[in-house]
Amino acid sequence: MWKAKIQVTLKKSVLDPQGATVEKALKALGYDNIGDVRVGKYLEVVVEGKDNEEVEEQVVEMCQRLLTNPVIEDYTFEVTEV
Amino acid sequence: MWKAKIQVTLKKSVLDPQGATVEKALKALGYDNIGDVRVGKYLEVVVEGKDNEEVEEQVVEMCQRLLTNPVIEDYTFEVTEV
Amino acid sequence: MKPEIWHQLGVKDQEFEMIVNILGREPNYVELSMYSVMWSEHCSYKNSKNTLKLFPTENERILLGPGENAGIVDIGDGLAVVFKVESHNHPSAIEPYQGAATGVGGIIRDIFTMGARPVALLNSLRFGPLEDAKIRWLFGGVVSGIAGYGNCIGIPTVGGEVYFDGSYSGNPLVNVMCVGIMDQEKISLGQAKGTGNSVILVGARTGRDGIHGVTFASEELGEESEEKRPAVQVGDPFMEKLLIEACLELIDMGVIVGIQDLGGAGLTCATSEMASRAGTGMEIDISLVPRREEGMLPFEVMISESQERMLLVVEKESEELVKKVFDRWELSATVIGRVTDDKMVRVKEKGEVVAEMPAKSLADEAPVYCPEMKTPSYIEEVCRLTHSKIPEPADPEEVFLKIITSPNIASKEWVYRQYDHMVRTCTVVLPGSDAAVLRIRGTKRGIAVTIDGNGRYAYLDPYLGGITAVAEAARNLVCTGAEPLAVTDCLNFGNPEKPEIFWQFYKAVEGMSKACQEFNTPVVGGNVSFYNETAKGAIFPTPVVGMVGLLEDLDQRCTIDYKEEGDHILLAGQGEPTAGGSEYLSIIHDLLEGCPPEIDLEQEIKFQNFILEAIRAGLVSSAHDLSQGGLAVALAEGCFKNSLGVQVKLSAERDIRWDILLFGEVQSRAVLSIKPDKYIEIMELADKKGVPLKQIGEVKGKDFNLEVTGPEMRKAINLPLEEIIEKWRGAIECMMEL
Amino acid sequence: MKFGVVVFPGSNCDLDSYYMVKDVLKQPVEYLWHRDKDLKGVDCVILPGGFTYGDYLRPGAIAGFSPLVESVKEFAHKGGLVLGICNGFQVLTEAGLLPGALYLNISLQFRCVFTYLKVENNRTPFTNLTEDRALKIPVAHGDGNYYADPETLTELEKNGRIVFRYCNPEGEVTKEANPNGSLDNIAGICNEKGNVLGMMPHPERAGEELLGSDDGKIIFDSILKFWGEN
Ligand SMILES: Nc1ncnc2c1ncn2[C@@H]1O[C@H](COP(=O)(O)OP(=O)(O)O)[C@@H](O)[C@H]1O
Ligand SMILES: [Mg+2]
Repeated sequence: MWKAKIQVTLKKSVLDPQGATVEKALKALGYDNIGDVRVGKYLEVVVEGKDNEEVEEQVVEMCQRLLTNPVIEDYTFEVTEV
Repeated sequence: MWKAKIQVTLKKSVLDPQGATVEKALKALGYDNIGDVRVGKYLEVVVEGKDNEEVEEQVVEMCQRLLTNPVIEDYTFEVTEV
Repeated sequence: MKPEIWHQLGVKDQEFEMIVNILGREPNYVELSMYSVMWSEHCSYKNSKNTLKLFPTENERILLGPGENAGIVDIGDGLAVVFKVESHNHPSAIEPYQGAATGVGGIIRDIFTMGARPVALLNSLRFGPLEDAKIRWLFGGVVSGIAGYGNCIGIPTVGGEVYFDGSYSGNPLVNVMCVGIMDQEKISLGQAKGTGNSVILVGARTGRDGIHGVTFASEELGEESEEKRPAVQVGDPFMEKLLIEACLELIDMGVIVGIQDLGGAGLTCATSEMASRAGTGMEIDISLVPRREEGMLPFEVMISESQERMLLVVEKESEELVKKVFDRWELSATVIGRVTDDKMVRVKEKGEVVAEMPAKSLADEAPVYCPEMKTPSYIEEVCRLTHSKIPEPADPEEVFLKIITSPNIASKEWVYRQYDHMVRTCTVVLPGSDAAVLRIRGTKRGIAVTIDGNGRYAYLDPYLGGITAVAEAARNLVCTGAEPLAVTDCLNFGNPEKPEIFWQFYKAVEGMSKACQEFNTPVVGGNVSFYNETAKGAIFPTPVVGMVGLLEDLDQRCTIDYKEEGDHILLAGQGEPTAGGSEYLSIIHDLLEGCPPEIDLEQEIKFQNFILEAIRAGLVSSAHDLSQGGLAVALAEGCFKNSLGVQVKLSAERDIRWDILLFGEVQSRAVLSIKPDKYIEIMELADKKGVPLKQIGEVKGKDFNLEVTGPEMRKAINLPLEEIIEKWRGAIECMMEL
Repeated sequence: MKFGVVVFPGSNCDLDSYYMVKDVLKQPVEYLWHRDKDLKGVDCVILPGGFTYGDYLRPGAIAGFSPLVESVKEFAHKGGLVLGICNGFQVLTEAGLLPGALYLNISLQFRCVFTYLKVENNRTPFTNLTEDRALKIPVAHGDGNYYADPETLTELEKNGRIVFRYCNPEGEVTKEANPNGSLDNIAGICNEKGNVLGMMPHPERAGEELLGSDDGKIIFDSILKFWGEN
C-alpha cells in the first residue's frame, strides 16, 4: 500500500486571489517578513500497487484526468509506502 | 529566504465530504485500487528569517493564529531554504 | 516586418495594409498587437456590424442605446435600468468554473461602469447531453463558477435557462446578463474628456493572463486551443466587490469624468475607446502600471486581459480623493497618464514612446465586412416533416413522464439552488416562474427580467427563430404582469466566414429586429459570439434575448403557480400546436425536423395586451405561457409550487392528433387560473380584446388529470401529483449523480 | 433601541440587515466600519452575511481579526446583544465568541433554499416570542456544516445553547431537512449567557410576506422585547 500526497497549485502565471488576500492578512497581523503566499489544494490518496513506479504512473494519470485542470493548475506529489 | 510548504487537512474525526466525492469519482473512472482520499489545503509562504528554527517557530505561530482552524484542522509543514 | 508576424496575430494582409496607410509607416510590434486585438471580431464586430444596424434602438424610454458599455432605459421616478448580456463560451469550454466566473465578473463591470448598482444576474446556458461525463463536468463547473462569483459579490442570480442538445457538445454556451438600477442623474460614460485630466488605473495588478484572449474568442475551438490555455483567467469576486463599492462611491460624489472597465483587449481597448468617444487623445506610461509578474513586455501590458481593473478619468485636483476612497476599500489606484488633445493614443515606457496611433483608428475604424450568404441545404429537407413520419405513441402517461423528466423540461432547481437568488432582499418572484420580479426600494414599482432563446427553432428557421426568441421573452414578462421595455441580445453562431452560417445569422437578426419593432422593445446592447464550432460542425444558431419589463405596481405581479382549489383553468390565445422543432419530437421520436410554430405578430400583440390587462385588473390568479413541452407541460408546471392538482378536459376539435395537441408547441398561448367569480369579467375582456379564451378545467385534488376526447378517441393522463413532482424535480440531479 | 450593522470588506447582506431594522422594525440603525473600534453606542450588533475577504482561506477567518471585532468581544462580555447571521456566525466561531466550526456543505455546493427551523430554546433574547411551530427562513451558504467535538456538543445540548435545528415544515428534525450536513441538524447556537447568537439561516431575508415569509421578523421582535424589558 502506498500513500500519494499531492500538492496542487495555480500556475505561476495565473492570478491567485486567495494567496494575495492571505498574504495581506498575514502582513496585517504583523508578519512583515513574509511574501509570495500561494493557496492551493492538498490531496492524499491511498493506492494499492506493486511498486513505486507503477503507483507514480497511476497518480500522474489521476492528476491529469481528474484531480487537476492543467489549464490553470500545476501539481507535485510524493509517494511513500505505508 | 525560506519557503514553508504547509499541508492542512481535516482532522480524522471530521467528515471529509470532498475526499469522499473525489474517491467516488476516481472509482467511477475505474481506479478500484485506491481509497482513503482526503482533500485539504496546501499553502506556500516565503519567509525571511535567520535560521530554520526561527522560521519554523514563526510558521507554527501563523498556522495557529490564522492559517488553520484547530477545531477542525490539522497541519504539517516543511521549511526549506530557497 | 514579415507577413508571418501579422498572420500569427490574426491580421489579414489587407488589414495590415490599412494599418500602414493609417500610420503612414509600418507599425511596430506593440502597435500591431494593439490593432490585432481591437480589430478582432470580438472587439470590432467587423463581420456583424452592418447586420446589427437592422435592430431598432430608440424609443421615448431609451436614455442610451448601443455604443457605450450598456444601454439605459427610463423606468420613471427619476430611475433607470441598465442591462447587458455577454458570452464567455470559449473560456468555459476549457475551464468551466473560471471561464463562467470571469464572464460574470466582466458583465457586472459593464453595468457599474455606467453608474448603476448591479441588482440581478441571469444566465443562459447550452450544453451537450448529460449522459456524457465530460459534459457533466462542464455543466457542473459552469454552474458552480457562476455561483462562485455571483454569490460572493452579493448580486442575486434570479433567472436563466439551460438547454441540452448534441450540437453544443464540443462548444457549450455560457451567456450572462447583468441588470442594474441607477439614478438618472448619475449616468457616467466611458469618455476621456478634458485635456490634461488624469488617467487612473484601479483594481487588480496586471499580469500576463488573457493575452490574445479576444483572438481566442474569435477562432474556432480546435486542438490548438489547448495550447492557448493561459487565455483562461482566475476571477477575484472579492476584489470586484470592493471595486463596485469604491467606484459607485466616487460616481456618487460626482468626481468621475469618465470611467470604463478593462475587458477584452485590456488597456488598449479602454484607452482608445475612451479617447475616441470623447474626440480626445490619451498618453500613458506603462512603466507605472502595477504588475503581477516580472519582465512583462510593453505589448503584453497593453493587451493583457487581467480581470477586475477599471480605468478612470478625473480632474487633476481629484487624484487625492480617488486615492483616499480606494485606499479605504484596500484597493490600489495609480495615475498612469493624462488626456491629450491630439486624438492619439500614445504609449510610453519610462518616457520613451513605444506605440502611437490615432485613437479613432483603433476603436472605430476597423474594417467592416459583408460576408457572403447562402441558404444551407438542410433547410429545405427539414421542412418536409409530415405526421406519417411520427408514429402515434400508445401510452400518453409514458410520453408525459418522459417529457417532464427530459433535462430540457425538468426543474432547474439543481441549478438555481446553487445561486443566491435572494441576497439584497428584493427578489419577490423567485426562480421557477416565467420571469423573476424585483422590487425597487422606495417606490411601488418592480422590474421583471428574463432571458430566452431556442436554438432548435432557430436552426430550423432562423428568421422565425429570431422572432419567437423575442416574443417568448416578452410573453414571459407579460405573464408576470410586466410591460416589456427593451432588449439585450447575445448572438451565438458558428464561423461567419462560412456563407451558410452568415445566412443563419442575418436571418435571425432580421427576425429579431422585426419582432423588436412590433413590440416596441428596442435593442439597447448586446454581444456577438461567432466561431462556436468544432471539427464536428457549428452549434445551433442560438440568438438569446434578455428582456426587462416594468411593473408600475408591484402588487399586481403574477406567478405561474395555481393558488387555490376550485379556481378555474383557462386557455388563452389561438394558434395551432405543431410537432415541428418540439421537445416532444426530439425526445420521443428523435427527430429534428419540421417548421417551428408559426407566429402572427398582430395576434401576439393582442394576446399580450389582454394578458397584461387581465393581470393588472386583478382577474388572474396565475398565468403561464406555453413553451417547450406544450400544453401538457404548461398545465403541470402550475401544479408544482403549491402541490395543487388539476382536472382538465380537452376536446380535439378538427382532426388534430392528441399527441400534438398535448405536447406540440405553439406561440401566443397561455394557461391562466382565475377565481370562479372573475369568470364573466375576464371573458368579457378577452372578447373585447379579440383573444380566444375558454375554460378547460379546474384546480382540484392531488392528481394531475388531463383528458383529451375526440371523435372515437379518448386519451388520458392520470397520475398522482407527488410522483410527477418527484420525477420532475429530481431528473437533473439524478443525471448529475451518474 | 439602536442597532449596528458591521461592514467588513466583502460583507454583502449588510444592506439587507440594515433595511430589515430600518424599514421593517422601524428602529434606528447604523453601519459600523470594520477598521473602527467605536460601536457608536448601539444596543445590538449584527454581523451580517456575505463573503468577508472573499471567504478566502476559511469563511470568517480573516474578518475575525479586525479592530471592530475586538470591540464586539468586549461588548459581548459585558452582556451586549450580538447576532451573527451566516458569514457573521462564521466570524463569531473563528473569533472564538462561539464554539465549533462551520465548514463545507456536505453536498459540496452552495445552497439557497427556504428551510424550516425548530426553536430548541425559546428563552433566549432572540427567541422569546417564538411559538411552538417551525420558522420558515431561508439559508444561502456554501459552508454551513456545523462541527463541534463531542464534549462541546454535550455541553451545548445540556445548557440549552442549541437554539435552532433544521426541521421539516411539520417541525420534525429529519435528515432530509438538513441542507448542509450540520451535526445534529444544528442551525444556530448561543454563548453561555445567551446574549450572543450565531445562525446560518437569514432572518433578515424573511421579514416581509412579500419575500415569501415573515417568520424572520419574530427574531428581531424578540430582541426588541428583551431590550424593552431589561
Ligand atoms: N441557468 C439558470 N439559472 C437560473 N435560473 C434558471 C436557470 N435555468 C432555468 N432557471 C429558472 O427555471 C425556471 C424555468 O425555466 P424555463 O423552463 O426556461 O422557463 P420558460 O420556458 O418560462 O422561459 C425559470 O424561472 C428560470 O429562471
Ligand atoms: Mg415561460
